[in-house]
Amino acid sequence: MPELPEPDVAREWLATMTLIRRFEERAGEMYARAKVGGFLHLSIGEEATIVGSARALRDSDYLISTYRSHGHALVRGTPPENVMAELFGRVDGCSGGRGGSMHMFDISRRFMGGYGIVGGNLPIAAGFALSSDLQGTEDVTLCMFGDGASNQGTFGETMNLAALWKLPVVFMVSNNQFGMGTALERHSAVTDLQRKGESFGVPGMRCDGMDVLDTHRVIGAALERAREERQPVLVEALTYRFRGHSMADPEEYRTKEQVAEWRKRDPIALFSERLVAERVLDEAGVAALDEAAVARVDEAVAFADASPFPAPESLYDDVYALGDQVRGWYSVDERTPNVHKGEDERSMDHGDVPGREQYDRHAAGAHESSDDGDDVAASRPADTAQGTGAAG
Amino acid sequence: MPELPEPDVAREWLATMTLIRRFEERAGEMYARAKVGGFLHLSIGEEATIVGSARALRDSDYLISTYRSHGHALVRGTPPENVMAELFGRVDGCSGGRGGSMHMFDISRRFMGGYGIVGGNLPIAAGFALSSDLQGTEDVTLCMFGDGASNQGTFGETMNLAALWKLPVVFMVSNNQFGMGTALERHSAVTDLQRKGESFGVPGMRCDGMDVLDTHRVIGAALERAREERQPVLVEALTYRFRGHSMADPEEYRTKEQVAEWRKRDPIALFSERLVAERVLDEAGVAALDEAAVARVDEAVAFADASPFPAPESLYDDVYALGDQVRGWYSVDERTPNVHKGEDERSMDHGDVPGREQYDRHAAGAHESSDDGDDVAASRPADTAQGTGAAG
Amino acid sequence: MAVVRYREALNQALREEMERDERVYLMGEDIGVFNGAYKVTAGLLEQFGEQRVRDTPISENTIVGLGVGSAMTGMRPIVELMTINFSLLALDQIVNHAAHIRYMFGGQVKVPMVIRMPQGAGHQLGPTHSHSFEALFLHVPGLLVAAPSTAADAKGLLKAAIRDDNPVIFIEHEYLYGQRGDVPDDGDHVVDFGEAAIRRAGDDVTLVGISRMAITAERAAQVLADEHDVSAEVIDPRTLRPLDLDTILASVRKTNRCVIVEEGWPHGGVGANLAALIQEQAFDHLDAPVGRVTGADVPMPYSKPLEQIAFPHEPQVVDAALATLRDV
Amino acid sequence: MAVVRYREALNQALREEMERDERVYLMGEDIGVFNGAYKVTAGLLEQFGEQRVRDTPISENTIVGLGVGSAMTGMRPIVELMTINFSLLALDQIVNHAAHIRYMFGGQVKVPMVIRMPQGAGHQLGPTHSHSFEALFLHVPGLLVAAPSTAADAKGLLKAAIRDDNPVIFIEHEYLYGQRGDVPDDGDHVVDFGEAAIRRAGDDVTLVGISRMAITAERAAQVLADEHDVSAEVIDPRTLRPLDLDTILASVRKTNRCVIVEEGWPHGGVGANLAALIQEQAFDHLDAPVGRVTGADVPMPYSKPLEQIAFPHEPQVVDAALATLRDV
Ligand SMILES: Cc1ncc(C[n+]2csc(CCOP(=O)(O)OP(=O)(O)O)c2C)c(N)n1
Ligand SMILES: Cc1ncc(C[n+]2csc(CCOP(=O)(O)OP(=O)(O)O)c2C)c(N)n1
Ligand SMILES: [Mg+2]
Ligand SMILES: [Mg+2]
Repeated sequence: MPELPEPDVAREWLATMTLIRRFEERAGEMYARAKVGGFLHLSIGEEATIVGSARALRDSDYLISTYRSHGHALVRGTPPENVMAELFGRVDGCSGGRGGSMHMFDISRRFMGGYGIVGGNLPIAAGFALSSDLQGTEDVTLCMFGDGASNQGTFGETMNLAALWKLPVVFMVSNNQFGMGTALERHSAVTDLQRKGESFGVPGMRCDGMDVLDTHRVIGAALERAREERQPVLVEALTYRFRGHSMADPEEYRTKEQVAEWRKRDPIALFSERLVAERVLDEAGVAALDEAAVARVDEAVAFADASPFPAPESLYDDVYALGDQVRGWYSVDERTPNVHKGEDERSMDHGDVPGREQYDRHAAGAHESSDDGDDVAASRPADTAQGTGAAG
Repeated sequence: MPELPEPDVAREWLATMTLIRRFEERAGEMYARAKVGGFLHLSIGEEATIVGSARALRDSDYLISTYRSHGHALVRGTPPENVMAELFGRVDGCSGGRGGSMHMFDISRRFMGGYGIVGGNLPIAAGFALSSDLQGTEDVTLCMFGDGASNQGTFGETMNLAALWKLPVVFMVSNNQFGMGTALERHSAVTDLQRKGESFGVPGMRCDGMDVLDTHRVIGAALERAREERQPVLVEALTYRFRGHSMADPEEYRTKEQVAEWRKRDPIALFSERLVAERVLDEAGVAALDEAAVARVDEAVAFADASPFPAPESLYDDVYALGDQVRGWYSVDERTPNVHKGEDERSMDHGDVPGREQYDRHAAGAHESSDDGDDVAASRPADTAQGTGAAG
Repeated sequence: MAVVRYREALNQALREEMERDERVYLMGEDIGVFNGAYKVTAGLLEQFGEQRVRDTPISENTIVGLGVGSAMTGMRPIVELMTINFSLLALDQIVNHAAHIRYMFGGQVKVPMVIRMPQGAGHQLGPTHSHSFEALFLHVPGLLVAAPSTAADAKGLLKAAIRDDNPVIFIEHEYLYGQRGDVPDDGDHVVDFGEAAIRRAGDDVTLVGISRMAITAERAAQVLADEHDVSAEVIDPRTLRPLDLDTILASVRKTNRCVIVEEGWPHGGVGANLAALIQEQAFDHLDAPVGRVTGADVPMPYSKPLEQIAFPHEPQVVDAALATLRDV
Repeated sequence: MAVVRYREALNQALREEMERDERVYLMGEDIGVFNGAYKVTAGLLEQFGEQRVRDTPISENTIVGLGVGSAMTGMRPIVELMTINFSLLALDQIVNHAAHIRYMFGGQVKVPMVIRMPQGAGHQLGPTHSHSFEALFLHVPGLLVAAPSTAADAKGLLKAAIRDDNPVIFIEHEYLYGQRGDVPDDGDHVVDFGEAAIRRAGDDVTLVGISRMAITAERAAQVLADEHDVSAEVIDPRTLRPLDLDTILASVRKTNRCVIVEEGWPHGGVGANLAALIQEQAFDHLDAPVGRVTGADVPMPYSKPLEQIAFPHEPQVVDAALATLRDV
């Protein structure tokens, strides 16, 4: 059994895991209330993989994740307010409301993003590591991905390149034993995932992803190897997601018993029991941490709700970095057709926004059963039961 | 040292290796004389990998290769006439002149093609094996690829799927130690290529790719496992190409000494020496085989040269399989723009071919220094020295 | 006739064709045990078993390639890509292999396969998950491309696609899955490719709507009639390869005005292709430039009101139609 | 001014920009030891060493992704894809990542990278190796797209691309590599994106040539002048994103006729996009439909004479130009 860190540190880990849990629960509620759209993938059950690994990083190290990344933003210090605002699609969201749940980002904390394409983040992670190398820094990149992603072509390609070029990167596969509804042994011929980099020269390690201490220890060792020896490492964290893949998941592919069994190893419960047992905290202390987390999430919701939607005038902002070759978006696309004709956009500043009516209607949250009103309903989990939902 | 097969069989193997060698040499000459266009990748030095493996196949097994596949067509029995005609771009080519050197095909002999995209043939090979499985046959697929291709995303994806679904397929990596000008250890972190499938549940074997007997033995065993146990296998054949990657390759990436060293292990010389030593053939017999090969290649050249170019009217043939949804190519593309307007094509039968003049000029082999005449020069190897060539 | 959802119509087509032809089988991510991300394949694993309803790993390029290989050797695979967004990963197998193999091997083989996938914006899925890629696929010779907008067409075109000997890109729409429509009961309800549907007859302007936008165009036509006394003819091409240009041209020769409505990006979109063809073939009949209403030239933003102004709705179509009348 | 080949002009641009900015580095298959499949990177490994001139494994999607990641973190990668044909394998990283990352992360990062690759037919490389994909890339917001046809533009546009902060798709042409042209000696010879070049002035018809077809259009213009007494204005847009539509429109408003020449497939091609824009913006100035001369709607056949009739040459351009005059 790995030793506890300093009491302050241990408490902070528990607090952060708890914050992530409470945040995710609330995000799910907000989704059910249609405050949040799109797909929503929660990390409930996987908090130890997030906190244990990220707390082994230096501030200047890069962390990159997948579409299941609210926790990764939070663990790096992105305020819950901005993460929740992103889910609400508001201008104060950590991606300006542009990315949503799957595409969180916070450059100021080197949280290098959530990515919606399974396996798409692996080459990018190697690219960060290559930058560190070329720039002569000691920074390491920690790249999260799922068991399902290990079947994607980018996996083999990236392992090979990272090993060949000795890039300072740790690949961490959160093996929650399912890629959506497909169980590990039904999607991967080799289920001992730590071995999946060996053929490409990337050695493997494994940690107990339900144990924040073990995760921290193993990832710490892997980061050390990557930093000192320039040896990329693949770490498998065995874990389990307590909730569905996304909100629209009837979970017919696994038994209630299996879920219940794993819930017994709830990483937050396990860690707080240990802290209580070793007297780092008492029961009241645990409860206080939890209350603080809930309060923080309350604030986040209030903040998000008060944050405005991005202005319609901002639709074309940041498609391009402006400079010598692109001086305004309309210099790229001067005469796009009707709805989005350059001339119109240029007059957007004067309030003449094409589709202003739609914008206002949706900004006001009015979802009549019109053409686009339907959309909201169609992606609601409740609808899944009627066979009209979607999961991604 | 593996035992020799029956004398007849041994002689046929030598004869086929020799035929491939002579064919390739002549193809190179024809390329230099601009009878052959495009890229030309020769297998000289790799004949044992071709004959040793293919002779372990049943007739109903599928063989699939890469852009370096003249030998694979020949070993399966495609007449050299049709392979050469393909290189000449003639109507009697085994792909009707449509594919060229990189895209040979002969469905009647289950030679399932040359493929120009590195790694592109791996999933297709698994698809053949899946058909065998679904159709309940005993056929196995043998899939050739190069060391460089093992870094392509399709490699890992296909290994995993083949192992997961227990497909009857043998993957054979002809490790000629270079992907174009990049040496194995500069492109692959793991250079023990037989191990490269392990992470995906595909066991590896290795053979001496300069030894037709060893290749035959190992591939035979691998095919057996695939056929009987439905266990895909990865076989590494260590080999070497004596010539450049393609005709336009100054070979600056390796030393003359290294080439000379490997030439000492010429698979044809080694095998004929053995046959002579074991009295399966005498020197005169070897010479006779060689003469027969040369004569056969002469015939192939004469045949190819006499074969007409595909008629201009055939330009749109076989873009689609005609049937209920496509009744003629113009039913798909009724009014493509000017040069290739449906109306014009429909009148092609009446000799009114757009671009007939160009066609005739090129069919006649007249390459003035016009717009398109230049092209020929630009892809000639001779030009490479002047820095205008291309290699692919 | 029965009223069924678009999703169920597709499910019926799959089921019926699998019953009809043993060579037909399905592959895709989460199509079996999970019943499909959008439930189009619901119940098929149960009926046809694991051999014919195959859950795959997340390996888009390779599962398409497996389909190509098995189509070349006597099977008739239907590959589901969970959404069209992931087809970018499979584009090499689609273009260089599925589309070109028959031609490049001199007609010795055919590649009878269907690649099904939904597309579209409106569900707040953000930049990586909201693409519309009709334009990308219609570009490629060797492919057939369908984009049904009604339940009846979804079923009839999918059956035609499965029975055809060419690789077919079958583009469904996430929004349409839940929409209901009349579908003929006939087990041989097949809708031929290359036959546009006239959704509404009219005299003043031709509206061509692609995929979901055929519905938007129809609603816009209603507004044009109700509020502007304009009679719009609405055409749904249904397939983009082959394209029934004749029906569109006949309409334009009557109305002398045309607006194309699509969800995808404007530059090099379906509308650009159609506009180019229409002005080529009916130049003298046009009283105004062919108009286009398209998605905005931006990656699709997540935020709901922003997303809603980034793809077309009725008001923009109405405006564009009226503009062709003003331009006279 | 010095006369250099297109290939050397590119080489100079790479060399000069690498000398100018330490953050610029190259990655690609066989660009180092082998000096590049088309020798564009010749000598650069020697001068800049293995860190900045990186031979990669054959992993197109991943090397583009590495470029994206390192561009996000302060470097300025130039990725060579050996040919555009292989870009299909990298399309996910190009579209969903390089092009969209800035927008989807709310402008917090930029992705300053160049993806260079040659395209084109004419060398008998057959169906998988002869693509022209300008149309595919110009479709995508977030990308810039250049397709230079002269040595001077090759150098000037590549320098602009390297200095720019956006992901740039830089399309070279296999045929053009060997062509010579005058190139300014100026180390700051930069050609701005979004400025078309008028290659030849004329009054009767506007010819727009894309990539190599700009050369073909110029030759056709000569034939039109010599043999048909027709004065053609020839425009090379040079970049397709941003597009200098103004220059094209000004010309069309003068000549009242236009023909677009491209090597790629007709449906959904560059010509379709331009034709749609031109008829939208200059409808009243057109005396004939905007004409297009394109590659044939087939995978590119290997056989030389067949290949030669499958992409445009001067006679077809001349015919198309004359047709716009006849149509009056
Ligand atoms: C390329 C691609 N294919 C498919 C999807 C749809 N999809 C989203 S998540 C997912 C499952 C991924 O499983 P895993 O990698 O194990 O991560 P987990 O969701 O379990 O965290 C799939 C198939 C996608 N987003 N991208
Ligand atoms: C996807 C793709 N990338 C790049 C190329 C260009 N190319 C052709 S052959 C080759 C080297 C392949 O090496 P290897 O797999 O070892 O096979 P070998 O040529 O040695 O037989 C390359 C890079 C290609 N044809 N396809
Ligand atoms: Mg998982
Ligand atoms: Mg090799």
